Amino acid sequence: MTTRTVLLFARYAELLGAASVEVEIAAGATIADLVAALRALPGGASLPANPVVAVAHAKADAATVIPEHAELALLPPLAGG
Amino acid sequence: MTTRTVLLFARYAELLGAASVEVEIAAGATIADLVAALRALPGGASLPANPVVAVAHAKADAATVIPEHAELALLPPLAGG
Amino acid sequence: MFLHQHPLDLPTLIASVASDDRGAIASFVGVVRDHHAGRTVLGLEYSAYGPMAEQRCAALVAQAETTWPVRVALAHRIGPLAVGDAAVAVVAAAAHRGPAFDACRWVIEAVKTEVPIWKRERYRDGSEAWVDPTAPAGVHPTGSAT
Amino acid sequence: MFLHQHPLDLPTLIASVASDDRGAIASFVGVVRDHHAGRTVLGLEYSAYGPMAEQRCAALVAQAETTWPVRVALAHRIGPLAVGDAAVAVVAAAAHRGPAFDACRWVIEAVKTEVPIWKRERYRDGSEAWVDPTAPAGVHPTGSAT
Repeated sequence: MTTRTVLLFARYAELLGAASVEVEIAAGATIADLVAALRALPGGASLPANPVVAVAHAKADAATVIPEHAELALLPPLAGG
Repeated sequence: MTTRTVLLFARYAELLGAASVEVEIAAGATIADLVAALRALPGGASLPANPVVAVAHAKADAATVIPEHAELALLPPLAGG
Repeated sequence: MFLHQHPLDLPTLIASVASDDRGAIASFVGVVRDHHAGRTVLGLEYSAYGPMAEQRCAALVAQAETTWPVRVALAHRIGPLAVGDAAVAVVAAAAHRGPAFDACRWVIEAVKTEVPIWKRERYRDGSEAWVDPTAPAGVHPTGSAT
Repeated sequence: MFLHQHPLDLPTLIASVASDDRGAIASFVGVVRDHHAGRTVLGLEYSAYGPMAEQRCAALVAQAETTWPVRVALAHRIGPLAVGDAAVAVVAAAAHRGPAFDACRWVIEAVKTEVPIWKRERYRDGSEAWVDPTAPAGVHPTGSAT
């Protein structure tokens, strides 16, 4: 298991009460596994089932295996422009 | 026959050497008749066969009968914008 | 009203149509380019059939504002211009970007086909020519150097 | 580079992409409107995932400049904004108006779907809500007044 930091923004940061959180995931875990771990955190149950996750500044699919050293972030629905 | 003033612009004004010209046209004459009269003027032969004519600030068809009191103008191909 | 002897000012045009309930502002500026039809342009001069040009511009703006839920501002320079000067500016303000873009684009196309304005270009070789979009070379063949 | 705390300035953005051989300048400005989803908006605040937002904006500009023969400028405000403030500005300069309009329009659409920026609106009734384009009402249902 490794501890990974996940950056949070906007509504999701409010839901989990922080700008980032730490979660434990197994080696070779996928984005789906990461989301499951996040949803198990206090306030995490309010997260949608398939939130968008950014890996190294690019949106990643649920099946993507999480690279060891990539920055991870949870992105609420975008509302720029 | 009535004498009508026709306003000229850009290249056509250069061809006929004036900002406006006078032509004689019969009562009930059409735009086509007007154009024929213009092409008969000195330098008029260089005018295209179907130049655009504006009648009271609106483009008119060749078959349009010329109203008595409308302002007449010969418009070279437009090049605004 | 639409024809201007003096330089166009985009912020002023935008301010004339912007409002708190119109958050999408699309604009187009046509600037004098340094080349046309393969020749280096030093500058140009716009002439217009003034009364008809004003009337046609007003009609185009009115038509755009009824076709889309927009407010439109339009300005066209007349007289001599240098390379880099703004020749025409169109601004369309709407609640949403679709109508703003559509109206803006429609107006600039309509100006080119409807508004009696003409352009005489001066080239580096000293020659001049009337721009003629209907001519293959984009300029009237016999550009005279008068 | 693309994210700005301070007010956006369209003329500056235009100057950054204008040039003597690019005579068609299309631009879009998104301004904070006084209403959204049926509620009166007093103001809003943009937040962003900064590094990714900058990177995505750069990628969008590069993609537009390879898809069309254009130069593109893009700027997005972050932080608190009032009604009437410019939130985003896109400028596309090209030799001809077609590519300028197409690129400008493509970039603003892409910003909305690609750039990690979020908008929290403040309403006249004192409530606030995160804008959520995927939600039916356009805002997240449980707008809290925190």
